[in-house]
Amino acid sequence: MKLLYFAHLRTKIGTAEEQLDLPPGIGDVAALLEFLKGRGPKFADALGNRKAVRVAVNQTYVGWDHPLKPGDEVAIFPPVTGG
Amino acid sequence: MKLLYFAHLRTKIGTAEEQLDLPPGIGDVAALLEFLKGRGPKFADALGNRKAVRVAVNQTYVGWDHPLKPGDEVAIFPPVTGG
Amino acid sequence: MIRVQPEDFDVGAEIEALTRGKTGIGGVASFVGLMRDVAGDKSISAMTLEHYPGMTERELERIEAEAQRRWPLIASLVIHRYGRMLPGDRIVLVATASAHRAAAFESCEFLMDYLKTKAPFWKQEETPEGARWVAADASDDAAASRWTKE
Amino acid sequence: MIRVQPEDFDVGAEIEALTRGKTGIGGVASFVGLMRDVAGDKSISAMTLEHYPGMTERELERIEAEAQRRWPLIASLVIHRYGRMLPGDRIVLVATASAHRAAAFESCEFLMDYLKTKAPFWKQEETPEGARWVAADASDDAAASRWTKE
Repeated sequence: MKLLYFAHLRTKIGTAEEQLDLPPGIGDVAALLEFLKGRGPKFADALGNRKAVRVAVNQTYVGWDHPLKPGDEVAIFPPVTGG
Repeated sequence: MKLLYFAHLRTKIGTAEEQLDLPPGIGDVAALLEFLKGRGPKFADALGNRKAVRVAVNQTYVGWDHPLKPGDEVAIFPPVTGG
Repeated sequence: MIRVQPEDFDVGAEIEALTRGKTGIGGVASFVGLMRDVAGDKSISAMTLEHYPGMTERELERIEAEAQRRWPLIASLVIHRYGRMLPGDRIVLVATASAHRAAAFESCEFLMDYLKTKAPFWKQEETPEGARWVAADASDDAAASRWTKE
Repeated sequence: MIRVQPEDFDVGAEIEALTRGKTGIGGVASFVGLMRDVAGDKSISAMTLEHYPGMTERELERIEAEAQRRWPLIASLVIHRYGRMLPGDRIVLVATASAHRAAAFESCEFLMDYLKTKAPFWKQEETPEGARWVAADASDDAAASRWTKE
Protein backbone atom coordinates (compact mmCIF):
# COMPACT_ATOMS: atom_id res chain seq x y z
CA MET A 1 0.00 0.00 0.00
CA LYS A 2 0.97 3.64 -0.39
CA LEU A 3 1.31 5.81 2.70
CA LEU A 4 1.19 9.61 2.51
CA TYR A 5 1.99 12.06 5.31
CA PHE A 6 1.04 15.73 5.32
CA ALA A 7 1.84 18.95 7.16
CA HIS A 8 3.44 18.61 10.60
CA LEU A 9 3.12 14.82 10.56
CA ARG A 10 5.21 14.82 7.40
CA THR A 11 7.71 17.17 9.05
CA LYS A 12 7.98 15.03 12.18
CA ILE A 13 8.19 11.71 10.36
CA GLY A 14 10.58 13.18 7.83
CA THR A 15 9.03 11.63 4.74
CA ALA A 16 6.09 12.53 2.49
CA GLU A 17 5.38 9.15 0.96
CA GLU A 18 6.37 5.50 1.28
CA GLN A 19 5.39 2.08 -0.04
CA LEU A 20 4.51 -0.50 2.60
CA ASP A 21 3.43 -4.13 2.29
CA LEU A 22 0.40 -4.43 4.56
CA PRO A 23 1.81 -6.33 7.58
CA PRO A 24 0.04 -9.58 8.59
CA GLY A 25 -2.69 -9.04 11.13
CA ILE A 26 -3.18 -5.33 10.34
CA GLY A 27 -6.82 -5.22 9.33
CA ASP A 28 -7.92 -1.64 9.93
CA VAL A 29 -6.74 1.95 10.32
CA ALA A 30 -6.36 1.73 14.11
CA ALA A 31 -4.09 -1.32 13.81
CA LEU A 32 -2.01 0.37 11.12
CA LEU A 33 -1.50 3.46 13.32
CA GLU A 34 -0.39 1.23 16.24
CA PHE A 35 2.00 -0.59 13.92
CA LEU A 36 3.47 2.69 12.66
CA LYS A 37 3.90 4.08 16.20
CA GLY A 38 6.01 1.00 16.97
CA ARG A 39 8.50 1.86 14.25
CA GLY A 40 10.37 4.40 16.38
CA PRO A 41 10.28 7.71 18.26
CA LYS A 42 9.56 9.92 15.22
CA PHE A 43 6.43 7.91 14.43
CA ALA A 44 5.43 7.65 18.08
CA ASP A 45 5.75 11.42 18.43
CA ALA A 46 3.87 12.21 15.23
CA LEU A 47 1.00 9.76 15.78
CA GLY A 48 0.85 9.67 19.58
CA ASN A 49 -2.10 12.03 20.01
CA ARG A 50 -5.00 10.30 18.27
CA LYS A 51 -7.17 13.43 18.49
CA ALA A 52 -4.70 15.23 16.27
CA VAL A 53 -4.57 12.53 13.57
CA ARG A 54 -6.91 12.18 10.59
CA VAL A 55 -6.87 9.42 7.99
CA ALA A 56 -8.12 9.14 4.43
CA VAL A 57 -8.18 5.87 2.53
CA ASN A 58 -8.25 6.17 -1.23
CA GLN A 59 -8.83 9.92 -0.83
CA THR A 60 -11.90 9.61 1.40
CA TYR A 61 -12.00 10.47 5.11
CA VAL A 62 -12.40 7.31 7.20
CA GLY A 63 -12.74 6.33 10.86
CA TRP A 64 -10.36 4.19 12.92
CA ASP A 65 -12.29 1.02 12.15
CA HIS A 66 -12.05 1.36 8.38
CA PRO A 67 -10.74 -1.92 6.86
CA LEU A 68 -7.51 -1.90 4.85
CA LYS A 69 -6.48 -3.95 1.87
CA PRO A 70 -3.28 -4.20 -0.22
CA GLY A 71 -3.11 -1.46 -2.82
CA ASP A 72 -4.93 1.14 -0.69
CA GLU A 73 -3.68 4.73 -0.66
CA VAL A 74 -3.61 5.69 3.03
CA ALA A 75 -3.05 9.35 3.91
CA ILE A 76 -2.29 10.39 7.48
CA PHE A 77 -2.48 14.03 8.47
CA PRO A 78 -3.42 16.53 11.19
CA PRO A 79 -6.82 18.25 11.27
CA VAL A 80 -7.07 20.55 8.28
CA THR A 81 -6.41 24.28 8.70
CA GLY A 82 -6.99 25.50 5.17
CA GLY A 83 -8.14 28.68 3.54
CA MET B 1 -42.03 74.48 0.04
CA LYS B 2 -40.72 72.14 -2.60
CA LEU B 3 -42.72 69.04 -3.51
CA LEU B 4 -41.12 66.07 -5.26
CA TYR B 5 -42.92 63.06 -6.73
CA PHE B 6 -41.27 59.79 -7.68
CA ALA B 7 -41.96 56.63 -9.66
CA HIS B 8 -45.60 55.80 -10.38
CA LEU B 9 -46.84 58.73 -8.27
CA ARG B 10 -44.84 61.00 -10.54
CA THR B 11 -46.29 59.26 -13.60
CA LYS B 12 -49.86 59.55 -12.32
CA ILE B 13 -49.58 63.15 -11.17
CA GLY B 14 -47.71 64.10 -14.31
CA THR B 15 -45.05 66.24 -12.65
CA ALA B 16 -41.76 65.54 -10.89
CA GLU B 17 -41.41 68.72 -8.88
CA GLU B 18 -43.36 71.82 -7.90
CA GLN B 19 -43.11 74.82 -5.60
CA LEU B 20 -46.02 75.28 -3.20
CA ASP B 21 -46.70 77.93 -0.60
CA LEU B 22 -47.69 75.96 2.49
CA PRO B 23 -51.49 76.55 2.63
CA PRO B 24 -52.92 78.00 5.88
CA GLY B 25 -53.98 75.33 8.34
CA ILE B 26 -51.78 72.60 6.85
CA GLY B 27 -49.59 71.64 9.80
CA ASP B 28 -48.44 68.12 9.11
CA VAL B 29 -47.90 65.49 6.42
CA ALA B 30 -51.36 63.97 6.74
CA ALA B 31 -52.99 67.37 6.22
CA LEU B 32 -50.79 68.09 3.22
CA LEU B 33 -51.75 64.77 1.59
CA GLU B 34 -55.45 65.53 2.15
CA PHE B 35 -54.97 68.98 0.64
CA LEU B 36 -53.18 67.51 -2.41
CA LYS B 37 -55.89 64.86 -2.96
CA GLY B 38 -58.41 67.68 -3.16
CA ARG B 39 -56.62 69.23 -6.11
CA GLY B 40 -58.17 66.86 -8.66
CA PRO B 41 -58.59 63.31 -9.91
CA LYS B 42 -54.90 62.75 -10.78
CA PHE B 43 -53.84 63.59 -7.25
CA ALA B 44 -56.74 61.67 -5.72
CA ASP B 45 -55.81 58.62 -7.78
CA ALA B 46 -52.09 58.83 -7.00
CA LEU B 47 -52.47 59.48 -3.26
CA GLY B 48 -55.73 57.63 -2.54
CA ASN B 49 -54.19 54.49 -1.07
CA ARG B 50 -52.32 55.63 2.03
CA LYS B 51 -50.60 52.24 2.42
CA ALA B 52 -48.89 52.80 -0.91
CA VAL B 53 -47.60 56.29 -0.10
CA ARG B 54 -44.34 57.14 1.66
CA VAL B 55 -43.11 60.61 2.58
CA ALA B 56 -39.70 62.09 3.29
CA VAL B 57 -39.21 65.60 4.65
CA ASN B 58 -35.82 67.14 4.01
CA GLN B 59 -34.61 63.76 2.78
CA THR B 60 -35.58 61.81 5.88
CA TYR B 61 -38.44 59.30 6.08
CA VAL B 62 -41.27 60.65 8.27
CA GLY B 63 -44.66 59.55 9.58
CA TRP B 64 -48.06 61.13 8.83
CA ASP B 65 -47.90 63.32 11.93
CA HIS B 66 -44.59 64.95 11.02
CA PRO B 67 -44.94 68.77 11.23
CA LEU B 68 -44.32 70.90 8.17
CA LYS B 69 -42.85 74.36 7.84
CA PRO B 70 -42.23 76.74 4.92
CA GLY B 71 -39.04 75.83 3.05
CA ASP B 72 -39.31 72.09 3.66
CA GLU B 73 -38.48 69.68 0.85
CA VAL B 74 -41.32 67.17 0.86
CA ALA B 75 -40.95 64.04 -1.27
CA ILE B 76 -43.90 61.75 -1.91
CA PHE B 77 -43.36 58.32 -3.38
CA PRO B 78 -44.47 54.68 -3.37
CA PRO B 79 -42.71 52.01 -1.27
CA VAL B 80 -39.21 51.54 -2.61
CA THR B 81 -38.44 48.62 -4.93
CA GLY B 82 -34.76 49.12 -5.56
CA GLY B 83 -31.77 46.97 -6.31
CA MET C 1 -17.70 54.30 0.87
CA ILE C 2 -20.88 54.74 -1.14
CA ARG C 3 -21.47 55.68 -4.75
CA VAL C 4 -24.71 56.21 -6.68
CA GLN C 5 -24.03 56.38 -10.39
CA PRO C 6 -25.42 55.52 -13.83
CA GLU C 7 -22.16 53.86 -14.94
CA ASP C 8 -21.26 50.21 -14.68
CA PHE C 9 -18.49 49.17 -12.27
CA ASP C 10 -15.58 46.70 -12.26
CA VAL C 11 -16.09 44.24 -9.40
CA GLY C 12 -12.50 43.00 -9.26
CA ALA C 13 -10.99 46.47 -9.39
CA GLU C 14 -13.36 47.74 -6.70
CA ILE C 15 -12.57 44.89 -4.30
CA GLU C 16 -8.86 45.28 -5.02
CA ALA C 17 -9.00 49.02 -4.27
CA LEU C 18 -11.04 48.42 -1.11
CA THR C 19 -8.52 46.02 0.39
CA ARG C 20 -5.19 47.28 -0.97
CA GLY C 21 -2.57 47.72 1.73
CA LYS C 22 -4.95 46.64 4.53
CA THR C 23 -3.24 43.40 5.51
CA GLY C 24 -5.40 42.87 8.58
CA ILE C 25 -8.29 41.91 6.28
CA GLY C 26 -8.93 38.17 6.28
CA GLY C 27 -11.88 38.16 3.94
CA VAL C 28 -14.15 40.19 1.72
CA ALA C 29 -17.76 39.20 1.28
CA SER C 30 -19.44 40.75 -1.71
CA PHE C 31 -22.72 40.68 -3.52
CA VAL C 32 -23.37 41.70 -7.10
CA GLY C 33 -27.00 42.23 -8.03
CA LEU C 34 -27.73 41.55 -11.69
CA MET C 35 -30.74 42.38 -13.82
CA ARG C 36 -32.84 39.27 -14.43
CA ASP C 37 -34.75 38.75 -17.67
CA VAL C 38 -37.78 37.43 -15.82
CA ALA C 39 -39.88 38.62 -12.89
CA GLY C 40 -42.49 36.12 -11.74
CA ASP C 41 -43.73 34.73 -15.06
CA LYS C 42 -43.11 37.94 -17.05
CA SER C 43 -40.31 38.41 -19.49
CA ILE C 44 -38.40 41.67 -18.94
CA SER C 45 -36.51 43.35 -21.76
CA ALA C 46 -35.16 46.35 -19.84
CA MET C 47 -35.44 48.11 -16.52
CA THR C 48 -35.13 51.71 -15.38
CA LEU C 49 -34.14 52.52 -11.82
CA GLU C 50 -35.24 55.91 -10.53
CA HIS C 51 -33.67 57.35 -7.40
CA TYR C 52 -33.98 60.44 -5.20
CA PRO C 53 -30.72 62.34 -5.70
CA GLY C 54 -29.46 63.51 -2.34
CA MET C 55 -31.66 61.34 -0.17
CA THR C 56 -30.46 58.10 -1.78
CA GLU C 57 -26.85 58.94 -0.95
CA ARG C 58 -27.83 59.94 2.58
CA GLU C 59 -29.68 56.68 3.14
CA LEU C 60 -26.80 54.60 1.80
CA GLU C 61 -24.35 56.45 4.04
CA ARG C 62 -26.62 55.93 7.03
CA ILE C 63 -26.95 52.20 6.32
CA GLU C 64 -23.23 51.77 5.79
CA ALA C 65 -22.50 53.58 9.08
CA GLU C 66 -24.97 51.27 10.81
CA ALA C 67 -23.16 48.20 9.41
CA GLN C 68 -19.82 49.65 10.55
CA ARG C 69 -21.31 50.13 14.00
CA ARG C 70 -22.70 46.58 14.24
CA TRP C 71 -19.74 44.64 12.84
CA PRO C 72 -15.95 45.06 13.11
CA LEU C 73 -15.44 46.06 9.48
CA ILE C 74 -12.09 47.20 8.15
CA ALA C 75 -13.58 48.48 4.89
CA SER C 76 -16.94 48.58 3.14
CA LEU C 77 -18.33 49.68 -0.19
CA VAL C 78 -21.77 50.16 -1.68
CA ILE C 79 -22.17 51.04 -5.36
CA HIS C 80 -25.71 51.35 -6.72
CA ARG C 81 -26.57 52.25 -10.28
CA TYR C 82 -29.60 54.11 -11.58
CA GLY C 83 -30.97 54.63 -15.08
CA ARG C 84 -31.86 52.11 -17.77
CA MET C 85 -30.36 48.62 -17.68
CA LEU C 86 -30.59 45.45 -19.75
CA PRO C 87 -30.78 41.80 -18.63
CA GLY C 88 -27.44 40.62 -17.25
CA ASP C 89 -26.32 44.15 -16.34
CA ARG C 90 -24.79 44.74 -12.93
CA ILE C 91 -27.06 46.89 -10.70
CA VAL C 92 -25.48 46.92 -7.26
CA LEU C 93 -22.26 45.92 -5.53
CA VAL C 94 -21.85 45.56 -1.79
CA ALA C 95 -18.48 44.52 -0.40
CA THR C 96 -17.50 44.23 3.26
CA ALA C 97 -14.04 43.41 4.57
CA SER C 98 -13.18 42.17 8.04
CA ALA C 99 -10.55 40.16 9.87
CA HIS C 100 -12.90 37.17 9.94
CA ARG C 101 -15.48 35.86 7.55
CA ALA C 102 -18.61 35.82 9.73
CA ALA C 103 -18.62 39.61 10.17
CA ALA C 104 -18.05 40.12 6.45
CA PHE C 105 -20.88 37.77 5.42
CA GLU C 106 -23.40 39.07 7.95
CA SER C 107 -22.80 42.75 7.24
CA CYS C 108 -22.93 42.20 3.48
CA GLU C 109 -26.29 40.46 3.76
CA PHE C 110 -27.52 43.16 6.16
CA LEU C 111 -26.62 45.89 3.68
CA MET C 112 -28.28 44.09 0.77
CA ASP C 113 -31.48 43.52 2.75
CA TYR C 114 -31.67 47.21 3.60
CA LEU C 115 -30.86 48.32 0.07
CA LYS C 116 -33.73 46.22 -1.21
CA THR C 117 -36.25 47.58 1.27
CA LYS C 118 -35.24 51.05 2.45
CA ALA C 119 -33.04 52.78 -0.10
CA PRO C 120 -34.97 55.22 -2.32
CA PHE C 121 -34.90 53.36 -5.63
CA TRP C 122 -37.90 52.52 -7.79
CA LYS C 123 -37.92 50.01 -10.57
CA GLN C 124 -39.79 50.28 -13.84
CA GLU C 125 -39.76 47.14 -15.97
CA GLU C 126 -40.32 46.91 -19.71
CA THR C 127 -42.42 43.84 -20.51
CA PRO C 128 -44.10 42.67 -23.73
CA GLU C 129 -47.25 44.47 -22.45
CA GLY C 130 -45.39 47.75 -21.88
CA ALA C 131 -43.60 49.49 -19.05
CA ARG C 132 -44.85 49.00 -15.49
CA TRP C 133 -43.72 50.21 -12.10
CA VAL C 134 -42.87 47.36 -9.78
CA ALA C 135 -44.78 47.04 -6.51
CA ALA C 136 -42.90 46.41 -3.24
CA ASP C 137 -42.18 42.78 -2.40
CA ALA C 138 -43.28 41.59 1.05
CA SER C 139 -40.54 38.90 1.16
CA ASP C 140 -37.92 41.62 0.98
CA ASP C 141 -39.51 43.38 3.94
CA ALA C 142 -39.37 40.12 5.86
CA ALA C 143 -35.67 39.74 5.07
CA ALA C 144 -34.89 43.23 6.33
CA SER C 145 -36.99 42.87 9.48
CA ARG C 146 -34.66 40.06 10.64
CA TRP C 147 -32.15 42.70 11.59
CA THR C 148 -34.47 44.55 13.97
CA LYS C 149 -35.60 41.49 15.93
CA GLU C 150 -32.60 41.45 18.25
CA MET D 1 -16.64 24.51 -11.08
CA ILE D 2 -13.62 24.01 -8.86
CA ARG D 3 -9.96 24.79 -9.33
CA VAL D 4 -6.95 24.15 -7.07
CA GLN D 5 -3.95 26.06 -8.28
CA PRO D 6 -0.81 27.91 -7.18
CA GLU D 7 -1.62 30.97 -9.34
CA ASP D 8 -3.51 34.07 -8.28
CA PHE D 9 -6.95 34.72 -9.81
CA ASP D 10 -8.89 37.74 -11.09
CA VAL D 11 -12.08 38.10 -9.02
CA GLY D 12 -13.94 40.33 -11.48
CA ALA D 13 -13.09 38.20 -14.50
CA GLU D 14 -14.09 35.00 -12.68
CA ILE D 15 -17.48 36.38 -11.63
CA GLU D 16 -18.04 37.79 -15.10
CA ALA D 17 -17.26 34.41 -16.71
CA LEU D 18 -19.46 32.59 -14.20
CA THR D 19 -22.54 34.68 -14.97
CA ARG D 20 -22.11 35.55 -18.65
CA GLY D 21 -25.19 34.83 -20.73
CA LYS D 22 -27.14 33.46 -17.73
CA THR D 23 -29.79 36.18 -17.49
CA GLY D 24 -31.84 34.29 -14.92
CA ILE D 25 -29.21 35.12 -12.30
CA GLY D 26 -30.35 37.84 -9.90
CA GLY D 27 -27.28 37.93 -7.72
CA VAL D 28 -23.83 36.58 -7.09
CA ALA D 29 -22.52 36.24 -3.57
CA SER D 30 -18.80 35.86 -3.31
CA PHE D 31 -16.09 35.63 -0.73
CA VAL D 32 -12.41 36.31 -1.19
CA GLY D 33 -10.12 35.01 1.53
CA LEU D 34 -6.95 37.07 1.96
CA MET D 35 -3.77 36.36 3.82
CA ARG D 36 -3.59 38.35 7.07
CA ASP D 37 -0.34 39.63 8.48
CA VAL D 38 -1.36 38.69 12.02
CA ALA D 39 -2.72 35.55 13.68
CA GLY D 40 -3.68 36.01 17.30
CA ASP D 41 -0.90 38.27 18.56
CA LYS D 42 1.76 36.92 16.17
CA SER D 43 3.05 38.78 13.16
CA ILE D 44 3.10 36.62 10.02
CA SER D 45 5.47 37.37 7.15
CA ALA D 46 4.44 34.54 4.81
CA MET D 47 2.32 31.42 4.68
CA THR D 48 2.56 28.13 2.81
CA LEU D 49 -0.56 26.11 2.09
CA GLU D 50 -0.03 22.39 1.57
CA HIS D 51 -2.75 20.29 -0.03
CA TYR D 52 -3.41 16.67 -0.95
CA PRO D 53 -3.41 16.58 -4.74
CA GLY D 54 -6.32 14.50 -5.91
CA MET D 55 -8.22 14.36 -2.65
CA THR D 56 -8.42 18.14 -2.35
CA GLU D 57 -10.12 18.38 -5.75
CA ARG D 58 -12.46 15.51 -4.88
CA GLU D 59 -13.47 17.15 -1.60
CA LEU D 60 -14.10 20.50 -3.26
CA GLU D 61 -16.21 18.83 -5.96
CA ARG D 62 -18.17 16.97 -3.33
CA ILE D 63 -18.79 20.13 -1.30
CA GLU D 64 -19.83 22.09 -4.38
CA ALA D 65 -22.25 19.32 -5.41
CA GLU D 66 -23.72 19.39 -1.90
CA ALA D 67 -24.29 23.16 -2.17
CA GLN D 68 -25.93 22.69 -5.56
CA ARG D 69 -28.20 20.08 -4.03
CA ARG D 70 -29.19 22.25 -1.05
CA TRP D 71 -29.76 25.56 -2.84
CA PRO D 72 -31.18 26.48 -6.26
CA LEU D 73 -27.88 27.66 -7.72
CA ILE D 74 -27.50 28.64 -11.35
CA ALA D 75 -23.70 28.68 -11.18
CA SER D 76 -20.96 28.22 -8.61
CA LEU D 77 -17.21 28.47 -8.42
CA VAL D 78 -14.52 27.56 -5.91
CA ILE D 79 -10.89 28.51 -6.54
CA HIS D 80 -8.35 27.63 -3.86
CA ARG D 81 -4.65 28.32 -4.08
CA TYR D 82 -1.79 26.38 -2.57
CA GLY D 83 1.90 27.19 -2.15
CA ARG D 84 3.60 30.17 -0.56
CA MET D 85 1.72 33.44 -0.11
CA LEU D 86 2.40 36.87 1.33
CA PRO D 87 0.18 39.16 3.45
CA GLY D 88 -2.61 40.64 1.34
CA ASP D 89 -2.50 37.81 -1.20
CA ARG D 90 -5.76 36.23 -2.32
CA ILE D 91 -6.09 32.62 -1.09
CA VAL D 92 -9.60 31.49 -1.95
CA LEU D 93 -12.59 32.62 -3.99
CA VAL D 94 -16.09 31.22 -3.61
CA ALA D 95 -18.87 32.60 -5.80
CA THR D 96 -22.48 31.39 -5.96
CA ALA D 97 -25.13 32.67 -8.35
CA SER D 98 -28.86 32.27 -7.96
CA ALA D 99 -32.11 33.92 -8.96
CA HIS D 100 -32.45 35.38 -5.47
CA ARG D 101 -29.95 36.66 -2.96
CA ALA D 102 -30.72 34.47 0.07
CA ALA D 103 -29.70 31.24 -1.73
CA ALA D 104 -26.53 32.88 -3.01
CA PHE D 105 -25.50 34.20 0.42
CA GLU D 106 -26.29 31.01 2.32
CA SER D 107 -24.56 28.67 -0.10
CA CYS D 108 -21.48 30.90 -0.28
CA GLU D 109 -21.16 30.91 3.51
CA PHE D 110 -21.80 27.14 3.61
CA LEU D 111 -18.98 26.52 1.12
CA MET D 112 -16.56 28.77 3.01
CA ASP D 113 -17.33 27.07 6.33
CA TYR D 114 -16.64 23.67 4.80
CA LEU D 115 -13.49 24.82 3.04
CA LYS D 116 -12.13 26.05 6.36
CA THR D 117 -12.87 22.83 8.22
CA LYS D 118 -12.97 19.89 5.81
CA ALA D 119 -10.92 20.57 2.70
CA PRO D 120 -7.43 19.03 2.86
CA PHE D 121 -5.30 22.14 3.23
CA TRP D 122 -2.71 22.77 5.91
CA LYS D 123 -1.23 26.11 6.76
CA GLN D 124 2.34 26.79 7.76
CA GLU D 125 3.03 30.34 8.94
CA GLU D 126 6.36 32.15 9.01
CA THR D 127 6.66 34.20 12.19
CA PRO D 128 9.60 36.07 13.74
CA GLU D 129 10.27 32.87 15.77
CA GLY D 130 10.33 30.67 12.66
CA ALA D 131 7.89 28.58 10.67
CA ARG D 132 5.09 26.76 12.50
CA TRP D 133 2.22 24.56 11.42
CA VAL D 134 -1.13 26.02 12.42
CA ALA D 135 -3.41 23.99 14.70
CA ALA D 136 -7.10 23.60 13.85
CA ASP D 137 -9.40 26.32 15.13
CA ALA D 138 -12.41 25.20 17.16
CA SER D 139 -14.46 28.25 16.11
CA ASP D 140 -14.24 27.12 12.50
CA ASP D 141 -15.57 23.72 13.45
CA ALA D 142 -18.45 25.42 15.22
CA ALA D 143 -19.24 27.44 12.10
CA ALA D 144 -19.31 24.34 9.92
CA SER D 145 -21.40 22.34 12.37
CA ARG D 146 -24.26 24.84 11.91
CA TRP D 147 -25.01 23.19 8.58
CA THR D 148 -25.59 19.74 10.05
CA LYS D 149 -27.95 20.82 12.83
CA GLU D 150 -31.03 20.93 10.58
